[in-house]
Amino acid sequence: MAVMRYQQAVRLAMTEEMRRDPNVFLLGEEIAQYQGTYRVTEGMLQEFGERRVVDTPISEIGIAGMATGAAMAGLRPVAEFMTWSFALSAMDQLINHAAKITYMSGGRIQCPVVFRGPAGVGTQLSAQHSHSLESWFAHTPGFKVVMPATPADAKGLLKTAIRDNNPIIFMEHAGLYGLSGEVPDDTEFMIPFGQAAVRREGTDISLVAYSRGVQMCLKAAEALAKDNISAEVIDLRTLVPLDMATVVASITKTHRAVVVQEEWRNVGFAAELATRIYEQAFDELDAPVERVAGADVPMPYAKNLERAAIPTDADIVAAAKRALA
Amino acid sequence: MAVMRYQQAVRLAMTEEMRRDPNVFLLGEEIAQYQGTYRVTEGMLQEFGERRVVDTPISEIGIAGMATGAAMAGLRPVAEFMTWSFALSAMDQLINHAAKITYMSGGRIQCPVVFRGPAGVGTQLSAQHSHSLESWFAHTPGFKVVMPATPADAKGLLKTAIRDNNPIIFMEHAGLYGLSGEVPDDTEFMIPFGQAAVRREGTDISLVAYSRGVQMCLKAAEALAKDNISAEVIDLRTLVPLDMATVVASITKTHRAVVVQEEWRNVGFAAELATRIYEQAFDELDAPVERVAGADVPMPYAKNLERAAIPTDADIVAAAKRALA
Amino acid sequence: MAKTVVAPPTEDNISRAEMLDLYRLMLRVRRLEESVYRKFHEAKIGGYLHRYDGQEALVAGIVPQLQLPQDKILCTYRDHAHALACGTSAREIMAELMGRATGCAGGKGGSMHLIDPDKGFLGGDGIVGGPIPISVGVGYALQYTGSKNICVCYFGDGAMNQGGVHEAFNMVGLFKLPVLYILENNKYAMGTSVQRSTGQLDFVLKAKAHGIAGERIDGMDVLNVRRIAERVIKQIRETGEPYFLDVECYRFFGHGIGDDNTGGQKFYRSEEEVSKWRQRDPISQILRDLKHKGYINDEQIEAIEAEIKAEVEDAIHFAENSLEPPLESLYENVFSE
Amino acid sequence: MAKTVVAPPTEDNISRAEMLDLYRLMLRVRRLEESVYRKFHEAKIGGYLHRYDGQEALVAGIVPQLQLPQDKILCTYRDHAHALACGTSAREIMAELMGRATGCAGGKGGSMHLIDPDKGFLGGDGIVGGPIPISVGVGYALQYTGSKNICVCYFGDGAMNQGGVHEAFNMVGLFKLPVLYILENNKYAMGTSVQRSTGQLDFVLKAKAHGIAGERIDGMDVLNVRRIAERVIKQIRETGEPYFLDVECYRFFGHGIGDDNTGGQKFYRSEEEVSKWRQRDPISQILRDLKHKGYINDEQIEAIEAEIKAEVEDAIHFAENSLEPPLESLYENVFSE
Ligand SMILES: Cc1ncc(C[n+]2csc(CCOP(=O)(O)OP(=O)(O)O)c2C)c(N)n1
Ligand SMILES: Cc1ncc(C[n+]2csc(CCOP(=O)(O)OP(=O)(O)O)c2C)c(N)n1
Ligand SMILES: [Mg+2]
Ligand SMILES: [Mg+2]
Repeated sequence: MAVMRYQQAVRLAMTEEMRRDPNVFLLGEEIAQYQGTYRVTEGMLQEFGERRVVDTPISEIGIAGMATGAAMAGLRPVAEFMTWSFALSAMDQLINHAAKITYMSGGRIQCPVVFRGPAGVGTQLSAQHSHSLESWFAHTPGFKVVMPATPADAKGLLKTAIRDNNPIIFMEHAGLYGLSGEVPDDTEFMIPFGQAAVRREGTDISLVAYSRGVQMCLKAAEALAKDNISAEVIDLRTLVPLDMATVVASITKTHRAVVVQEEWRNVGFAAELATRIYEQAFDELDAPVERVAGADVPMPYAKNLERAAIPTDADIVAAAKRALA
Repeated sequence: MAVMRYQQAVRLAMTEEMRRDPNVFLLGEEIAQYQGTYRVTEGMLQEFGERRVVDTPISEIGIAGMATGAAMAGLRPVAEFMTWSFALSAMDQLINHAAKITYMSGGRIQCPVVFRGPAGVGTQLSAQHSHSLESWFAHTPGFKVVMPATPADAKGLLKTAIRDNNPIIFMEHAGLYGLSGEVPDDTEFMIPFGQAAVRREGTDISLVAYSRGVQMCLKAAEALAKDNISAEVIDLRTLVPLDMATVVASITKTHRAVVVQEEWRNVGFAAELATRIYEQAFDELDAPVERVAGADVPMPYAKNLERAAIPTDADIVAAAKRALA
Repeated sequence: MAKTVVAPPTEDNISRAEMLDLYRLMLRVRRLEESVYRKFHEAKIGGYLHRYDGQEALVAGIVPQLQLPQDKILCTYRDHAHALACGTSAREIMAELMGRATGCAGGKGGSMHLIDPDKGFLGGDGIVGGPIPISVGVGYALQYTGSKNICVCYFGDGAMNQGGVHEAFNMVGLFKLPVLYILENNKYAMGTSVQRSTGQLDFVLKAKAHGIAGERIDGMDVLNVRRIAERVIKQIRETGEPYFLDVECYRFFGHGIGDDNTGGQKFYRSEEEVSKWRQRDPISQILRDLKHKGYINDEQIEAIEAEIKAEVEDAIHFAENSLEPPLESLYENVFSE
Repeated sequence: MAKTVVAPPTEDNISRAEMLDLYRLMLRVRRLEESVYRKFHEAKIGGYLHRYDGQEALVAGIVPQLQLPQDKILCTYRDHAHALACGTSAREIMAELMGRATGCAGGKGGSMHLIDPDKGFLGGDGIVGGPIPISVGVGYALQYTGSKNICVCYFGDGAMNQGGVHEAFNMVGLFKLPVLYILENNKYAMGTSVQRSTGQLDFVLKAKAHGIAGERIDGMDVLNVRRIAERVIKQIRETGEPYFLDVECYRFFGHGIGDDNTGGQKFYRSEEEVSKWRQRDPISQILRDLKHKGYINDEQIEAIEAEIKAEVEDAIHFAENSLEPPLESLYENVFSE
């Protein structure tokens, strides 16, 4: 085990997979010579050369198409969006091409491509640079949607993603890049998709989240513990496929749930999660599922407004207390 | 009152508004000389001329940008997407520009633009031509999302949209274009946003839908009536703003609900609707909300598979019976 | 607009057998296309449906020269001809159009999404301009693996106005990838003539602006297309660099089944214009050449017609007697294993 | 790459007052920019932050010639200079950068989204290439209403690789709209030089490929920019047709606050290159001219510096003493009434 930052764990996963499989290559804006906007790909050009670490023009449609086409032709591209906000320009290639080619071809074409990059909010990047869009991608059949919450998961899930034969939406959280944690050295350390992790056991209420939301839930659970409330924290890890079994098992024990999502509340992933909980565990619930989510506004720049637009651990604590009231 | 088709009602709304307000103009692919792919704009070039009915190249980014820019500069554009599927190419302009400029400018810029066109499924157009994407747009703050289910509503809601000072997502259903109904002649006939319509009264269960889903619910209600089940059918009309008061009032009476959506089930609008019902009427519910939605697959071409992927009135009947079991 | 260089009638270094092959392939395309509207009106085919009549030389003059399946082909929704030329059987094509399990995409794709990767055919695409960004990746993969193979990417004049096409052109020009772009310049995008869709009509200049060399050629004469393609394909294999052909052609029918030579068309092109172009029908032209050279007689013509008629009828029979995909397959192929 | 036409030192028909105005405006931009990193490091400013140092001639040579607010301006996230040139006060700019209610966007926009519609300034845009599609509509509105006004749309060399730019150029070329495009060609998009981002380096050709005429000009000499802009603006007003200027310039600092002349930059440009360009600093150049003509003396120079220093300090004081937007305003302005 080595202790490293989330951002380093992402790099380690790519580096290991590129050493293992010569068909894996990287492409994106500023990932090679500039060493990555968030330094995620630092040193990779030096190790793997220009052919396998490809700087592209600022052409998100082209990047998405290049990655998809290369995957269709047998390579295993890992494409970086400098931030997921810029993927908005590439939606047609992502949705109509990457996500559908396997189905449209009746399974005759595989498309093993990973689209990755930072998402998330919190540093005053304002309205156009604060998307994560996981709700959109989870809505679209054909993608697996992966959102790691810890350094170890960043490594283990990304390795699984790179070896998967399908288009993967891999969303890192810029606000987690600096988070340190233990990461297995094992080059075969892989975390399977569709298996949620119970990050903290508890008996009174289930807090269900993913990505940075998990870290907020852990903080909230600490705070709740001081009030003698025992919260269980579930990290979904992948939104598609979704491990409802772990969620339902937890709620069968706690009978109460808070679902957490950073992005806009309306028609967000948390609504799907809540709905599935009702569909699969209605009789277990002693209170309505509480939903904690971002404000339905374009992200404001001003620090105080931004803070008000983003859910916090205090919001989760309050929601848990409502559910237990 | 004149009897006309849904598609004609859309045209009538545009025609009346263009006669009334010289700042209203149309743009899109094949809308002028070709008279519209679905003939929605038939005759409009002849009445209003090239300046106000503008044929564009096949440039969805350009169309969205042109409409948004013209609205920012004081006109009231109505832009057609030949089908909503093609709006995927224009997401950055729609989401990062049209939907956000008012907020980002602290309210100093208005953006009165209508994006309209056919959406929906059902005629074997296969995977790339079968989107409606209302769940995405409803997820994004800054848009009002309008989905008429009848000819009269097509007229009344579109007129309201054109006079609204905000970006409007106006989704017609290609499968409804041929539907006939009475449409008020009144050139001031406008249907306010955020007011659902009770299309049929009932006491046993609430069927909540929009767009073509409403027509399916009405058929389902007929069938249920034969089994002595009295279904209330609610047409949401606008997803943003959403009239939950009418929905909750209905459920307070019926204590059971089916929510209906044609598009992909996962993280779709129906999940939001179900979640809000639980949040606002948990104690009124005698059974879990039943969700009827499209299959989570890229739309297959084969007729039998396509049929299996799309929800039907029979599915609604079955869902209602489950809720009442 | 750049003036098309109509090639002088050079003596092509082409054998009788090759000429007959070109004729046969173009005729197979034509006869297959002629059957599909009929089947649509019988409600055996659904969705959108786009015919290639008039443009046959663009596939016949190019695809047979490729090294399939190592070379790769991408094209638009107007893709029946491309599939046939790549070697997909008429049976699999027709079955796909009818949404049968035996179709080349198992019935899941339909007319706009014919595909046959085993033949190097990476498929049609329903999105205008959609295949061009994909071609960057296909070209990159060919270069990455050090092969001398090329990607041929077809698209329409209307697609030149899609942003993704320009992003992709620039990347292909910058990375110097082995892609041959074939602009199927039939002068119209649905009802919009090129004069009404572009601010500047020289499409070759648009490619050059991104660093891709190219030329405009006549695409109604299959021998001309074949000759130029031969040179250009060789050049791409040698240099690894992209090339762009703006190929002048014409579609004899409406845009698609919804614009079936009736209403719509009247608004955007005249009967005269259509019949003028029909006089340059690529199939009649090569037939005339074949006759002129004494390479074919009436009996042989009839024999070829009969053979193709049988092929098309067999395909229809096969498709109509094939099963629909099983309902359980609805959720299959969303993901690969 | 197209060779830049460095204009011969013609005698500009320009008065002392006008020259002083150009100097003052450029210096105001420079001094304001110099203050913002400081404020960022004091945690008074957040988010992304991009300076215009070195590129001042591109706004000073153009914006003062416009008829604001009837003419309209669009630009990128590198927008402080544009706001100032349009007449937005330093106070409102600084307050916006600090996220205060008194900012030109009420604190909701921030550095990348300065805006001032009352001054004709339709705002900065955080999306590379984003303003160009918008310019089609602004240009169309100006034409629609029969005005003789124009839209000036600024963007970077990196934006030339965005598909939306090409869609928009084509539409503007086709519809012939009164838009002046200013390519702020500072040679780099973040760390990517133009040589590494485009398949073909003549940007004017890229505009021409869509039917927009243009030329490449030197943008380090404000008098040169001013002279060419004068002619071009007049021409657009008269003809109603678009024009494209590829303006050569250089940014003296890193791309933004995250590339603050330290780590990142070393990977993509040399100290020598930067210092070579700094010798052509547009502010030093005009100051030299002013001195040369005897239009300014040391005392006056100091007075101007003092005046600008006071303006910037006042702006900072104003901003720091302004209130944050009230929390209740979070949900305001999602929609207009
Ligand atoms: C992005 C997108 N916009 C619009 C359409 C609708 N559409 C289908 S084909 C077509 C015309 C394309 O013309 P062209 O590229 O010239 O090809 P052709 O049909 O002439 O072969 C249009 C507008 C689409 N499929 N995709
Ligand atoms: C669509 C999009 N992709 C990527 C980015 C990230 N980004 C911001 S500025 C920039 C470089 C732009 O360079 P250029 O257009 O030359 O403008 P300059 O910064 O030199 O003024 C990049 C890649 C973005 N904002 N938008
Ligand atoms: Mg065409
Ligand atoms: Mg630049």
